[in-house]
Amino acid sequence: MDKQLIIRGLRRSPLSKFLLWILPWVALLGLGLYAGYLCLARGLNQTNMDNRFAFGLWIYLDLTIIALGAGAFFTGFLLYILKKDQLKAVINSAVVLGLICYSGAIVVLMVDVGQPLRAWFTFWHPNVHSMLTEVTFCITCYLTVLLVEYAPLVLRNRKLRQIPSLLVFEFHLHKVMYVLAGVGTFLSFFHQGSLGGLYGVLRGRPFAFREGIGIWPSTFFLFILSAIAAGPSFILLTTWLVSKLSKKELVKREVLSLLGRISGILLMVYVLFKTIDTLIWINHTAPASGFNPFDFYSWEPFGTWLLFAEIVVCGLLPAIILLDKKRREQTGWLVSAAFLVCVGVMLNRFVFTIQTLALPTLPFDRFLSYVPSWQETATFLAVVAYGVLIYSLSFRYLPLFPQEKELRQS
Amino acid sequence: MFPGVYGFTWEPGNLIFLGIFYSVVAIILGTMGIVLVRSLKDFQSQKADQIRWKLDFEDLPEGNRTCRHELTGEFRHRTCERGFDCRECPDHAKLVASKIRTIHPGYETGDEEGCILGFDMPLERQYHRGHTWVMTEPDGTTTVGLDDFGSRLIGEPDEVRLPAAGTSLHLNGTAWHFKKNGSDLRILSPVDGEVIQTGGKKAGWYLKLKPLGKKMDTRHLLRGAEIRPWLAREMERLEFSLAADGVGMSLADGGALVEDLSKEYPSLDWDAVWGQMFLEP
Amino acid sequence: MKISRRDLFKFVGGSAVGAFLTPIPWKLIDDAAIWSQNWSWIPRPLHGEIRTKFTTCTLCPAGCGARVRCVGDQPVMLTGVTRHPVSRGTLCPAGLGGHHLPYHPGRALQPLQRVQKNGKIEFAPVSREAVEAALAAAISRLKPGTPNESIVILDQQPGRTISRVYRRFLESVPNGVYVTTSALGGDTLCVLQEMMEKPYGPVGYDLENTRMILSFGAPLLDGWGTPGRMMEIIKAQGSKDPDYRLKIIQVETRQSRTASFADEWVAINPGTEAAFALGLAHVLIHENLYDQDLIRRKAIDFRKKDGRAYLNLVEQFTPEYAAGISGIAPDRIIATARTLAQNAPAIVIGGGDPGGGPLGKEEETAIAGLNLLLGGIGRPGGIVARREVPDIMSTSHHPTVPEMEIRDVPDHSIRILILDAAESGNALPWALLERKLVPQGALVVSLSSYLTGLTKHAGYIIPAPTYLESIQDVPAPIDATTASFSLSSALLTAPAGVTEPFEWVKRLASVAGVPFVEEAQGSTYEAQLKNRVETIYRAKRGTVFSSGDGKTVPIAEISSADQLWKLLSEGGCWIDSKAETKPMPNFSLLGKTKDNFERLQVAGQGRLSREPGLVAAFGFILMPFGWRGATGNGQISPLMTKLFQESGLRKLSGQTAVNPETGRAFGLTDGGQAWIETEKGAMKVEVRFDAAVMPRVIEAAVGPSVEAFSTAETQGTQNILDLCHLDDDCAWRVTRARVTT
Amino acid sequence: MDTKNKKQHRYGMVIDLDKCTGCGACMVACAVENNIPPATAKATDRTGITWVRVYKFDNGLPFPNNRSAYIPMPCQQCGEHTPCVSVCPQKAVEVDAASGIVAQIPVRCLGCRYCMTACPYHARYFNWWDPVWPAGMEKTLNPDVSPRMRGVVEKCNFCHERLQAARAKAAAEGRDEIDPSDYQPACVEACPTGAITFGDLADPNSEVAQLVQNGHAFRMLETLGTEPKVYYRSDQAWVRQIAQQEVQKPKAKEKVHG
Repeated sequence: MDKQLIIRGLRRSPLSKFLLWILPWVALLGLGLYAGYLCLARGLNQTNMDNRFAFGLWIYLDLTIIALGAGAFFTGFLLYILKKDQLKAVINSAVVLGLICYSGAIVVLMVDVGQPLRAWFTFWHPNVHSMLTEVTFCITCYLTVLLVEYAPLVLRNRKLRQIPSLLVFEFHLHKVMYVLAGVGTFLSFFHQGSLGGLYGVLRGRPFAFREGIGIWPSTFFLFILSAIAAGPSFILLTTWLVSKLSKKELVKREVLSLLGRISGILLMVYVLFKTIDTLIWINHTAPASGFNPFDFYSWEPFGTWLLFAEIVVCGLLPAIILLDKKRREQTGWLVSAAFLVCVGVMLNRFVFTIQTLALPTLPFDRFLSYVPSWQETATFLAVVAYGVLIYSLSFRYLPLFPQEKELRQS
Repeated sequence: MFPGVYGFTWEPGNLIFLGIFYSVVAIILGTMGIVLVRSLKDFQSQKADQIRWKLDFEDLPEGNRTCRHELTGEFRHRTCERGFDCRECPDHAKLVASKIRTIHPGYETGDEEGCILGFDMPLERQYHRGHTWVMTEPDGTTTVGLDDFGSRLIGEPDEVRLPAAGTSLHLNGTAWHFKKNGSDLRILSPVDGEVIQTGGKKAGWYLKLKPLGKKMDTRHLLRGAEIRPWLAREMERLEFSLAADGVGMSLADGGALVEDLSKEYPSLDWDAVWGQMFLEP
Repeated sequence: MKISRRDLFKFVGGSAVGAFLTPIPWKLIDDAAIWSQNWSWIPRPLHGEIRTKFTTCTLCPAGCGARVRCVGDQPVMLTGVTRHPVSRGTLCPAGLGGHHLPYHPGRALQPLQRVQKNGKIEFAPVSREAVEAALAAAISRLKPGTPNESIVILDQQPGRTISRVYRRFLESVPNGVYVTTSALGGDTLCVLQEMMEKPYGPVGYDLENTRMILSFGAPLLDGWGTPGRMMEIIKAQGSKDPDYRLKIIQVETRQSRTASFADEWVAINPGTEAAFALGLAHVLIHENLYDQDLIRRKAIDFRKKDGRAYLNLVEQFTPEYAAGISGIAPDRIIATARTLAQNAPAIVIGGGDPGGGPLGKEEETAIAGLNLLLGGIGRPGGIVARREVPDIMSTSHHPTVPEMEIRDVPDHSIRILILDAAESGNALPWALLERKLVPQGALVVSLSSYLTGLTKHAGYIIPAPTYLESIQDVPAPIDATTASFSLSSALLTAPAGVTEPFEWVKRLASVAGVPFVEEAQGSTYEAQLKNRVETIYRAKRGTVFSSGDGKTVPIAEISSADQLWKLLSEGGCWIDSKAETKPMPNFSLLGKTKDNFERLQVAGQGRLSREPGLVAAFGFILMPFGWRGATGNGQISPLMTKLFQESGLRKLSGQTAVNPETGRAFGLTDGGQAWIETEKGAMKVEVRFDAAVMPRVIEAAVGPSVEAFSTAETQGTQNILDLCHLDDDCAWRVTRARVTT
Repeated sequence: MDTKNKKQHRYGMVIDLDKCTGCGACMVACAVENNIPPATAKATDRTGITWVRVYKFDNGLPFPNNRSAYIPMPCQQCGEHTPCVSVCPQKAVEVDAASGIVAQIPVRCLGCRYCMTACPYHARYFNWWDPVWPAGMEKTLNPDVSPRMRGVVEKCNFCHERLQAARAKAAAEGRDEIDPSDYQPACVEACPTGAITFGDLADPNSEVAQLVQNGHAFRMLETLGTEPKVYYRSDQAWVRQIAQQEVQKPKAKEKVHG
């Protein structure tokens, strides 16, 4: 039965081995679901968040995985709108990653809010001035788009394909993919930006507050840039990782190089703007709020090293590596650089979500630390497990890498 | 969200935001609507098989889509774009009309009658790229069977699912199914036609068809001098497929293929090989 | 008709689609929305007629007026009563939550008996009769004339009608002793009276007219005396001419609220108040800044030939000498003495912290001596005499049982101890009471409603009605300059299982077969109270404040005793007219105790000097501190979590503070855990670094534990007082301690 | 209520830090008035609910020169760039145009806590637990305020129900405007030293407006431009200084505990 579900001509490990692989992840998912249940049934007192750390691990997770998931829309954009056909090799994988990231984020958000049953109020009484409204609307719409994008992939499963109605549906769905890719791009641009805006607009948090253009603070644009820079790197990294784990060649080497190059170019642009933005913040925005920007970095362990790590070590450095053709051709350099890019974007989101809240605003306030509770951590890990499971299942039963068969035969 | 709901205002920001949102929703819903309508239409007009072949054909590696005229050496390199349906192909029509038909250099006449490269491939039959043969009977019906190459690939099938009499088959649609070792194999229909009688392996043929229109159109089928180069290419493909699984053997000069290849090499991913060879990737 | 699976699917699918066209889904969404906004288990407030009632707070002896907002008859909010003559419109945070106390989860609702179950102490229900029988049997075993076998009632709010009932009861049983504790704000006054040759009558602080207060650790701004008085003064400070503003100097090791608010904080070495006070006396005398006329005329031991005169004592305490002990620079001692003299009338107040306990008699003698030196007694802005509340005691039978402070009760002498429910608001370590009990077979009965503090150690509990549940009288607070009297009304019905102490004493008397002489004053408690009100009415002194309209009328305008009763039971307050200045008797500056000179001399060296060898070995000095009314003895509203764990504004039991440098030197971490170890035991505490703490001192809160807000404290979390060293004079202010992680 | 033809009010406070003894009466009175439940045993100063919270701060000097003062922090009722209003995704935070009061609507709050991260004054509180009163104590709830539920944010609203009551009283007596003495929040009423003065900042004759003018008044984090309507005042320079000092420097290398 299992074999009938595997795409013809692809080699997948025996079912027993596969089950053994997913077992720990299922266990982790189960634990996370229990933790999530605790949080829903008993309330958020199960977490270690508090009035000061009102956002914790989960919001960090949301921001990070949505940034990493940006590869889905951006690859779609490059493939369907800019016709970078080479990216066909990774688009399916990108869509799955995107779906995992976004659906994971939304599930966690549902646990994260105190009254999930009232979540729809945002749609009913939207406050259009709130970045969170923008995020909510865009993420929900984009998740729908991602589901629609994922559907053809599922329908191409060997068994499902046998059903004529689904086959026809998939065929036509695939034909309109460029429309969805376009809508997805539009939505993603907005919510990646809004996620940045989420913190950039916080006038009361001078560490995060940024000036900007119109209603959008600079973080709006920087988050878009960093997300689309990191997205391809994340796809590169996952593809490489899956390839290593499955011991199979999945895409042609030049696709990885292309992803690296795209990432490198965008990252360079991002680093440039981020540097400008930081300088403006140091010299203008923060002093105008009445704060000495370097005071923010006087609380150990969050010193200026964090700024350096974020912009130079995980920004400029990988950008240079990725833009260097020679280095890019060496898988070691390429993958390390992609890894640094991902770490960079994670660090950036960490700085905005956690460091912002840890810093005191009131003069008599203290610098606060926060350690997530096991329930939070388990829910977090459950999203990871969920991702691994969805990806593993997709990899096993769906045509994630169109070039795999070809590469196997050559 | 709507006028009348608490919190709704007519201020521009609100209208722009909601306007964009409704547009996005409309686009998504509209697109999905279009997809649904198109799917429904195609499904009702029974284009599923056609679409399936179209998708399968697209999925075939480029090497598997070689034009018959490349096989015969008329082109150095040419890939079929039409799903092996030469009936509407202007180039094919032109080439046939010009009668400049170069014989493939590999063609040898030393074969026994009806035996090409060790396969029993009678020349009076016409062959489909999916390893079915077609023979027009004198009574105007058409017999369809699995060619020797195909038979040897499959060996003894576990199950044969033939269409009922009266079923309309379409070119490159599903003719019948084999089941073997848990794999489900779809055999492409080589022609358009209505099933009037079904046979089986023992009968030596599988289907008897009558044309859907006035006459059976077989322009797209391989014949005569095309068979040998095609078979040679098929052998290559087979070797290639097997090589991917680590079975290195040279079938081309090994003489005839054994009767049941899958029995010979049970450890191979036969499902994939069959998929490759019967054009269902 | 054959129904295939397909048909079934179609039906279900069709129904689902069809259902969407009906109002059902919208109704469900709507209901879900409403439910998500109003969970059924969220309590709904009572609704009903809003009424305003008035009463008097009995949670501590201050007797503040309270305006009670009621829904129907249910009190839902307490606020201060504007222009109330005692509390001046103020209620303290504890008082604001007083209406929650009847519902405290840790309340005892029936007589309980302390039992040991599986090695754990528990309180099990017991019949009231059984307790009475046990007590009667114990009373019958008391041998008259053996003072080491006494029956004691501990009354922390003396002067009430029930206090008189207790005394009369004790009169009729063998070896009855009526015992009180030191009251916040009253210690110095008590000692001062003891220093008089002849009884001077009650006195109070004329805070409103004073220009300066030198306070030795008294929490002037944090619940001291009648809190409203100090608060009213602070309120008016800003509008006063800066020269006439009240100046406060706080002499305290800890930076208490009062210390940080005061004009000056004199951070004195632990337990060295006597040295500082004697140092001040030295400067006052040497610079001739004292009331020489008064001292010459009235002070009997200022100069004596035997070399044991006050002057001889003070001579020794030069500023330099006092500085060496107290840690206060000589210049500062001199400056403080001068400021005191310049800012006459000034008051010097002792008393100490509610958790840290009384200063000790010798220290208080030194402090009271300063007041005498400054000549502030009997003068406006000083310590002035007030009259007693007119009482049947003074008019008819004066009880013969002695009134004694608990520290003066001989050790190991109490056979039966009855703890009244009323609180002084101060800490009282169980160890102190334990020391006074006979070593074997003492019987302790608590009348408290709450299983906390001392009650946890009682053998029996006969819970009395709590605040707002019974009518009680409230006499003048100890710091008052005029007598006052008000009533606390029964706004709520007491639960069935509780017993009014009056009724219980009556029953006990009958079971024990002793005559209950108080019957003459009324057979019910209310009749007794009415009797007292009538006495006040008959005295025709003073004025009556009525809470309803905020007006004050002379008592002469009140038509009858019943009318006065009505006014008082509606939250009114009787206030005595100002007493005439009484001629001051002669006094002894060294106090009347035996060996007073030597005792003061020793006290002047500081408390820790008594066992000097141990200081180095321990490293830390443990100083407990508390907040009046929340020292763990009484119950506080569950809502006080706002001030404790929810804001850290006040400290819970187990929270301590050390100086950051000391802390680091001893390897402690801010916010970390540590063990405090003393000769009495060890306790795990949380340590905070606070730059305001004196190096080498660990300040430990005598507060409620976290459990005290939500549960009965039967098991009793450990209390820092259990670790404190109890001095011979029953002070527990300073203890040598080791602090380790 | 039709507010169009009525005067625009800007209710605000001036808190005299020289009079605040840090007793906490305001916090208790507030909790009683607004039906804030007692905390569960696990609650801390970071998960509790105190619509007004009294903080202690000091001059940073070592013993014995250290001095402390207390500062009550209710919602500062920002007037401009109100950080919490613009961030709420579903209009659960609104500024009442007639009174200038920033109102939180708990029944519409979904508990996302974005407003809490936005508030620099940490004046917003989340219901981490179900509100639980000891058995019987729920009878003491204030009938004018609905208890909130788990999972929503709440904060000080200057005892809005008292404003409503004052308005109702004015309406019943045929007045257009409320009598200012009818509207005093619970904390103001409870403060034993009268440290908190409450009134209409828009009325130049009001006591609060006068106090703001009289010098030595300041607001917290004024440079953020949030225009709070809660002012503080102190005659002591160090108090004014520390309350305006932006970010406290970390003290040496103290280990930070949460």
